Amino acid sequence: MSSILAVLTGILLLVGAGFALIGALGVLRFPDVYTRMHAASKAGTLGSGFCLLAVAVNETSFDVTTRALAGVIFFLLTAPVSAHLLARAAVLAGYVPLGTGKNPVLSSVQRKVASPRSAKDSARP
Amino acid sequence: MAASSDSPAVDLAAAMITTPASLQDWLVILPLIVPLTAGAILVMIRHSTHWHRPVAGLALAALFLLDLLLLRRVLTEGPVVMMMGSWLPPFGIAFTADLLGTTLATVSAFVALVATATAPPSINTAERRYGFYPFLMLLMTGVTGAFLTGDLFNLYVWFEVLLISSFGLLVLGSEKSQIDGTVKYGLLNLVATTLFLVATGLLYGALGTLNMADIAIKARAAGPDVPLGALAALFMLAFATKAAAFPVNFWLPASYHTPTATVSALFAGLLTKVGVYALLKTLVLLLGPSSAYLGTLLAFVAGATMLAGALGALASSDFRRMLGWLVVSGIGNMLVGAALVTGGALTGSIFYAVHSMLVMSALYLASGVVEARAATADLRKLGGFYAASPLFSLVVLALLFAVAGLPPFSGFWPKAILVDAAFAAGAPWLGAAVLVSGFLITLAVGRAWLYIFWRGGPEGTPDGTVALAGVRSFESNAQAVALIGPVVVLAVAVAVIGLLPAGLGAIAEGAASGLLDPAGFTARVLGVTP
Amino acid sequence: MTAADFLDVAVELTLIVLSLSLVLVSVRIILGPTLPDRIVALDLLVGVAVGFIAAFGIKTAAYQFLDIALALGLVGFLATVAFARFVLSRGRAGDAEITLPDSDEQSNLQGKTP
Amino acid sequence: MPTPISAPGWLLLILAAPFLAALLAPVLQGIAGRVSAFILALVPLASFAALLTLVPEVSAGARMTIGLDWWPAYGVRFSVLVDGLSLTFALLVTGIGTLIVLYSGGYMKGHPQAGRFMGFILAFMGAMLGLVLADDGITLFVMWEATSITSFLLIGFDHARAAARRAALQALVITGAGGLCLLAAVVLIGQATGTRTLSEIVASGETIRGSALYLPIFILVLGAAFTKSAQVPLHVWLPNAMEAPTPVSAFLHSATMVKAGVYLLMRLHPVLGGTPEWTTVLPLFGGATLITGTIMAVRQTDLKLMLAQTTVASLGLLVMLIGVSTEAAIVGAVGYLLAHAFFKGALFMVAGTIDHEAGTRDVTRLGGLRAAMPVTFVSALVAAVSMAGLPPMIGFVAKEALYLGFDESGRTALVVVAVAGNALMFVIGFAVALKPFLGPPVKTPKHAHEGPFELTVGPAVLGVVGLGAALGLGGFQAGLIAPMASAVAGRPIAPELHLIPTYVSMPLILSAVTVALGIVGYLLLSPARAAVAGIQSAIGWGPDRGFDQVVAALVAFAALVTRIVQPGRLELYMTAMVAFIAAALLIPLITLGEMPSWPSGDRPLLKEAAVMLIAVLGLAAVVVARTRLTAIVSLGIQGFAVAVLFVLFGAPDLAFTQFMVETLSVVILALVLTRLNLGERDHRPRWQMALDATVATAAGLGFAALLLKVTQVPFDRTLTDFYDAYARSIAHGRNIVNVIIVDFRGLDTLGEIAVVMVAGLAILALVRIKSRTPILPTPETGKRK
Amino acid sequence: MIQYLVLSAVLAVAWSAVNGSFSVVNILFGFALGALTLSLVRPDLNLQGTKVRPLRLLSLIGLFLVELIKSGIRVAKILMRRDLDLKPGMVAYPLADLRDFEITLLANLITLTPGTLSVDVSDDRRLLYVHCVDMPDAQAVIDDIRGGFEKKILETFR
Amino acid sequence: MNTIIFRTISPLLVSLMLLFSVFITLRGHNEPGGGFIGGLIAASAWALYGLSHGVPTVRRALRFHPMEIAGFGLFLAAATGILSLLFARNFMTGLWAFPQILGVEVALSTPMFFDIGVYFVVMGSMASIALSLEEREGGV
Amino acid sequence: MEPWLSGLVGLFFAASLYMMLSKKIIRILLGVAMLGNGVNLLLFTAGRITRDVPPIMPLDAYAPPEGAANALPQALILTAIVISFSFLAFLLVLAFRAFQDLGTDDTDAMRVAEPLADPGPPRGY
Ligand code: NA
Ligand code: NA
Repeated sequence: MSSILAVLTGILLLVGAGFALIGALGVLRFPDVYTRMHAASKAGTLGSGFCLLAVAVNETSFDVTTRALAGVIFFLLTAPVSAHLLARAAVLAGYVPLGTGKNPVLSSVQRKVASPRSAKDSARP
Repeated sequence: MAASSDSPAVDLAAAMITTPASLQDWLVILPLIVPLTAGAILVMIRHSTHWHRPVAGLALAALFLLDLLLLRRVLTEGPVVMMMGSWLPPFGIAFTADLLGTTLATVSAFVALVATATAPPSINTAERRYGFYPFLMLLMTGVTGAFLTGDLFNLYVWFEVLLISSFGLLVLGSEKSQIDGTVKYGLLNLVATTLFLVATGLLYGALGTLNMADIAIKARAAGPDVPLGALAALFMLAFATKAAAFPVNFWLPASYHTPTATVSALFAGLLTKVGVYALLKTLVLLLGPSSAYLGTLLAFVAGATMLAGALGALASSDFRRMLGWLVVSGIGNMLVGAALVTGGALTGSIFYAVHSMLVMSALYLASGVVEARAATADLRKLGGFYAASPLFSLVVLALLFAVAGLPPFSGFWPKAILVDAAFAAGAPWLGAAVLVSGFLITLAVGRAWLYIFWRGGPEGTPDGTVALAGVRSFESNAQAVALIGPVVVLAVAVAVIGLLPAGLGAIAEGAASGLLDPAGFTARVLGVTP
Repeated sequence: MTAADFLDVAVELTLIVLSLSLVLVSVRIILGPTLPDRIVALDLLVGVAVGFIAAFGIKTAAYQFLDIALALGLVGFLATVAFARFVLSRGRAGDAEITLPDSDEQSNLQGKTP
Repeated sequence: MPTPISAPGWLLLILAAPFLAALLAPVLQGIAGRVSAFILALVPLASFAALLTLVPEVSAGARMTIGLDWWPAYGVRFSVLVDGLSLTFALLVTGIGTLIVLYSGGYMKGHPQAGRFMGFILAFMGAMLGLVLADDGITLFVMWEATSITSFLLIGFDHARAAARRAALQALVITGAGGLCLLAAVVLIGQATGTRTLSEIVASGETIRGSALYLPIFILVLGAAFTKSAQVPLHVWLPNAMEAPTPVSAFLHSATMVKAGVYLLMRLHPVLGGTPEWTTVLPLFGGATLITGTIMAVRQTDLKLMLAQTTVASLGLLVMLIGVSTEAAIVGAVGYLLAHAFFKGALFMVAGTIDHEAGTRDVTRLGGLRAAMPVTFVSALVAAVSMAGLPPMIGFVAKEALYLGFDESGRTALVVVAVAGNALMFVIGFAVALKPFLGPPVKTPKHAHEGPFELTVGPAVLGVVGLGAALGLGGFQAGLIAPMASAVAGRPIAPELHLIPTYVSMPLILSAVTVALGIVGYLLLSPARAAVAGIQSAIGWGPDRGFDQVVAALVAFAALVTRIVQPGRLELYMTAMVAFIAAALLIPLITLGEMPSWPSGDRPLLKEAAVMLIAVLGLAAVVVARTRLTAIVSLGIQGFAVAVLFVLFGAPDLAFTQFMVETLSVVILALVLTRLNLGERDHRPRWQMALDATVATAAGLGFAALLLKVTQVPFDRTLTDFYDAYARSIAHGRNIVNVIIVDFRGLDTLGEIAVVMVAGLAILALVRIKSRTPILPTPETGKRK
Repeated sequence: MIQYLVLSAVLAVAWSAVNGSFSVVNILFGFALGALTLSLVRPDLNLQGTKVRPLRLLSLIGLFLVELIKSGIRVAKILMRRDLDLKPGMVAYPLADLRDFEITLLANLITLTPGTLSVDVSDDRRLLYVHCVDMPDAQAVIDDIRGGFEKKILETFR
Repeated sequence: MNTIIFRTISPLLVSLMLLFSVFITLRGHNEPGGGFIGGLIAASAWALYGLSHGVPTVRRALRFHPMEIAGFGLFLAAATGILSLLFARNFMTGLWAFPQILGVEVALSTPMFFDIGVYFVVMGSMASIALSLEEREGGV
Repeated sequence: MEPWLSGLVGLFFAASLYMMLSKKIIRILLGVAMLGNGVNLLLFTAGRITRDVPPIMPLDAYAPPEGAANALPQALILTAIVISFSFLAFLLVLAFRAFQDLGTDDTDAMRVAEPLADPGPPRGY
């Protein structure tokens, strides 16, 4: 049993490391900030998630397992939020995604910029 | 939460002090607790600004009283020690009230009490709400902690407490010049405390201890492979900067004139002296033999500081900025003790430190009076104060002469002792520097007093006439008392010390011998002699 | 090769790969070229660091490090959120010459700082 | 020299009395008005009377001391010494002081600050009395400086006038500098002789003269004496001090303060005098001062200035005499000092009375006052006769004595100078005493009357004293001159002075020459004045202007130095600071042989190397970032690397904290920096980059070397072992780091959270408190179209 | 109120999970703490009328995990290409009538699955702007979402 | 940053972070963590809340001004030290009690309350800093 | 390991001090932040380095595991981190405020407290 778990742990770790490397390569190789965001938000989450899963699997003590799983969930909760906010901010700030220069979708998002500030965005709900 | 009651049996006495502690023993730590707790309470009730003054005043009065009681005890019994958390030395943090620290703490408390006892009218509600009194309390916490702790890293912590509190006080009001001054003050002081921290960490790495008494012993027993010389140099640079010694005094003339007079008065009284104290403590008491090679350099620094300060004062076009330079010049006198490391020199330096705390605070407060009535500190725009308030003018003159070292005010005793000590130690040029800086300061303060007080009015007032238009009268008698009262009280102290120096002299001498001979200190803290 | 050996090798390999990833991500932070590029890379740095800590925990059997990973999972994204806000309030100031808009239509957006 | 006996205790009271009276004076003036002067005059009068009772004993050769411990551990006593020298001076101070207090009462009548003035005068008197009576060197210094301070207040009394302020400051600066010389001298004498007590110093024989410290002590004593006693070229403050109200001039600048320097020379003559240095330097400066003073006196038309310049001259004469150092010269000096006090005090008061009553002191605008002011005229005449050295006044006796002194010394040059100087003093004396009174009446600004009693009593009494001293020379000689001369000489002297010369001696011939020259001079006064004025304006420079130039140069120098050491630029401050750090690290390491040995030991594992590489990359990223914005974002790399390093080396708490702090730092940075213009490229000139890099690298090297050295020292684990042992067993915690933080070293944490709280509060203040100036537009919006 | 208690219970579970102890005391303490922390933010919890079908939730999670790994591999594949010839683009995904909570969940799931990234939601909550890393065909992306996550979400929470 | 996504998820995250901060604080004596880190996490939670819902909302949720909370924390920390005076021990001597609550032994100690004081100080100060800056900058 | 870390510490100090020599206050503050990290590493190294094992006792032990790291420097660094972070935060806000009030982040242009055009003291009396 423990040796199966050990092997599983090792595999999970390697998968996680692989995803992390993919994310790193993606961030390095992708052509613009939005495509890099894809690599970061996904591969980062997967990489750290699998490593945490490896911890959960490897450890026989209950508290560590539950905590590691909690960690995975924490990542899943937060990662998309930051990705979304950053992407949105970049679009609104005027960073034009590659290949979408004349894209009507983009301009409809960006139109918000042209509108008065208070309507566009306010931290005060 | 996983802690449990079922611990293995241990011999408590091997780790902890098991004898009960009386209130008398708490006297060492109470001066720290009182302002700290008061500061915390003030922050808790930060919106009830009307409570701030009474609470702070009460705390300062209590602090002064406690310091006095502690001083009495130290005078009769020698250093008083309390181990924090009851852990045995050198494992726990030792609070060690020796004569030097206790004296300076007491004078600090006195200065703070006097400077802020009457409501500083410059402190408005907004500044109270944003922390004048909490900053003050924490400043006093830092000062007291620095003077009383017997642990090097703990000293660093209190340094930071007083530094951040001083930042707070410095920016209250948020005038442009304050912001500018704080930038320079903040960064340069940060570098200095960082150096202090680095030196402390390295000293720990070399000797394996942080307790000052333990360091004093281990440093004297250390082999030649321990780089104590370089560490001493690092400590010297750190504390010389904190003390605003030339040529690392930049921050002081850049900032001390910017906040309200009350704050400047507190700074002038307290901050640089903590640096001098730490310098004396580390270089003389802790690292004594290892730092001896720095003596000549320190002597040059001391002399240069006196002269640079005096020249700066002479070159100042602004009363407040001149006072900053006078503080610097005084630091030079306080460094003579660290440079010469003789009983006489240390006595003179310690005496000078007390004198400087009183007189510089008084002068900054006086500058506040001038500014309150003339709305400027520009020597060109001032005038007519002697005609308007002769007694106040004479008090200020006495204070200025005290700075210059003219008798019969407090400043001449330490100068005389320092000159004596310098000649005796074969450094006549250092004695000459004391005298020459005294001469230059006489010229500088004489000129300033001429402009501000004797001259009939601002520059351009026709000769022989008095134009009182530039000197507003006080808004009320209460304001007059609030502004002038503290100046007078401090001036009285200055005069009393000048006329009756023996008491302070004996204390300074005792403190000096305590620095020179660590045996008594280490014996009291650790029960061992080096 | 026992399972334990495999795990040891896997852990070491993981740590090396993750170290390499950290270096690569750092390179992107340095290269930029735009502010969001750097922020994205920083965000990923946190993720990879968490993986690193988890793998290290397995190696040393010291799970004290796990809490750090948890905290980073929960709090680390805040840095990115703050930077996003920063981008939003600054516009493309500083990056304008790097990322010229594709069309004239958007030129009015250039350097528009709220 | 006899050992001192105990002096009566009331001497200390006498010293305190003037100061107490000074404090009371303003109050008393308010209550009693004009009468207050009479009441206050009782203080010096009583002192004078009391001191007189000591004369018999002292003239019999006794020396008395008494004192209080002041700072015993430092060997300071507040002590007095009564011998012939100090007693005579004390009598002068109190005696003339009595007259001056009275005179002041009349002179300042109706002045709104009359009480303050009386206070200053009395305080000055107290200081002067203390100066001459002090036995302890420090006490002497204190009193010496006290006279400087009180005279500063007196000279600048008429403070609204710039000339008065300048004169006061000048006097303060010059005499204050002298005071510092005195302090140094006292200290050095103390080190040479082992005592700072004057009575013991004076009895120390050849100790000082044989000491290596003689020359510095000699120079310092001269520095003190010459500034106070107005020797050329430090004399300028004295004529300028005539800005003070006349009672001040009469008191300070004739009888008392200016004599303090002479007193010091006389006091120390037994142990410093007689050396080649002494007999060369003193006559040289004294002679120059005598000639300068008299010539400058001729130049003046203001009565007070004429007198002031002759005072300078007289001081020069006294210094010459002391410099000659023979018994005869000392007797001459003592005699002349007393005579001068009487006639010069009287003449100053006369000048003041004329000014007060006629409204001017300009001798060219005065004349024919003898009818209106008969008492004053007679007093002036009597004083002038004494000043001119004519019988039957004490001035004559004194002049004979001093000519004898010069003649005996065999130094012809001194004789010539003395005669010339005395002749000119003859001229000035009569010019002051005769010109305003004789001739046809001249219209003066005020209609002249005889002055009130307070103004006339002083000159009259001094005239009578001058006459009485000459007529009763025997008693005067035995009571004052002999004991004083003995004290100055350091051995008993029995002078033989005569009012009526017993034979035609050299001094008598010199006197005749003096009188002849004087009469010629008096007749030629106006053309001579014009000539001196012409020469003076041709030279165009004098020490007085020199003073201004020195002050201006000092201020300019100070400004220059200050600009260099305090340029107001943070960048320069920082550069200096970092350079000092590098020096503080590297120099001791190198010079003290504390350099680390070449490192050996384990190499980092691959992952450790990778993390360290990331840290270095992160540092490089920040350093080379072209814009601040890039630098900010790159900052996180090295922070994370450090956190991971903490993970690798068993410090989870640190890593945890570091990660959290990095995150929150980013949040604060992002919130704070929104408005700053961060996109702009940073330019440092090449040379500056090189300089900055050099000092920074040097400092970095220093830190690395010192750290390495420290790690090569065997480590003492005592503390760590203790914490390891008791963290759980007593403090119930498994995480030792946390146990240290909350228990073993909890106090650190208490301070630390205090820092956190204050930082929060300070930041709140920074964000919230509005500056009174409007917020500036951001550069972005300002610059971009 | 029910939602509030349920959420508190979720937090209690989270508390117990991180503590590694599901003892009664610990769960109760966690529940109390959870309720307390929730009470602080309660006015902004927008959960009215939400109900959950647990089995559907499991199915949603399963779909998510599969999608996650699938698209992770897709990104890897893209990266393996030598020339990186990408056709990135943006689509405006027309949302069904979803509540805020559901929109958020959908957007986050889209973001977590590689290839797509939720950029913004239109103010009228009708459009979800999605950035695609490689989008030869916009309609395919829309269909994908409509038939996948959105459907599952509707099933789970309605 | 007024987006539906952010606004919806943020309160949940805030609760979770606060919960987690308490966890980290309480276990600090035995595992990595403690009042400082816990306080930082809590402050992050409030900062997050401020970013998503605006500062006034946070101030309402906090009820007290964060600096007042910080002041309370410092007071609490100092008070735990002063408590030893009542037991005639030196300042800051650790005092321990192990009461049974629902059959479970709970360790109560002055160091624990000291750490809680640290938690409040750090949370209060850092939250105050973040909120005042967010407020100053206005909403974006 | 210590020599390597000493070198790294040296680099940290050199880089941060170089930054602090800039005229731009933001770069100075970045230097301050890095300096704090350098100092922490220095304290850490000075207290000697051990790999992997934290100074935390296992549940069943009353002493830390063999080869555990030295706890004291960690505690000191923790205090130092907190303090330096507080100062950094203050200085950052100060920089912000300085920029607002003084209109610059160039320290050379901050000449309010020590004005460039100081006329010097009055002449005359
Ligand atoms: Na993230
Ligand atoms: Na830091």
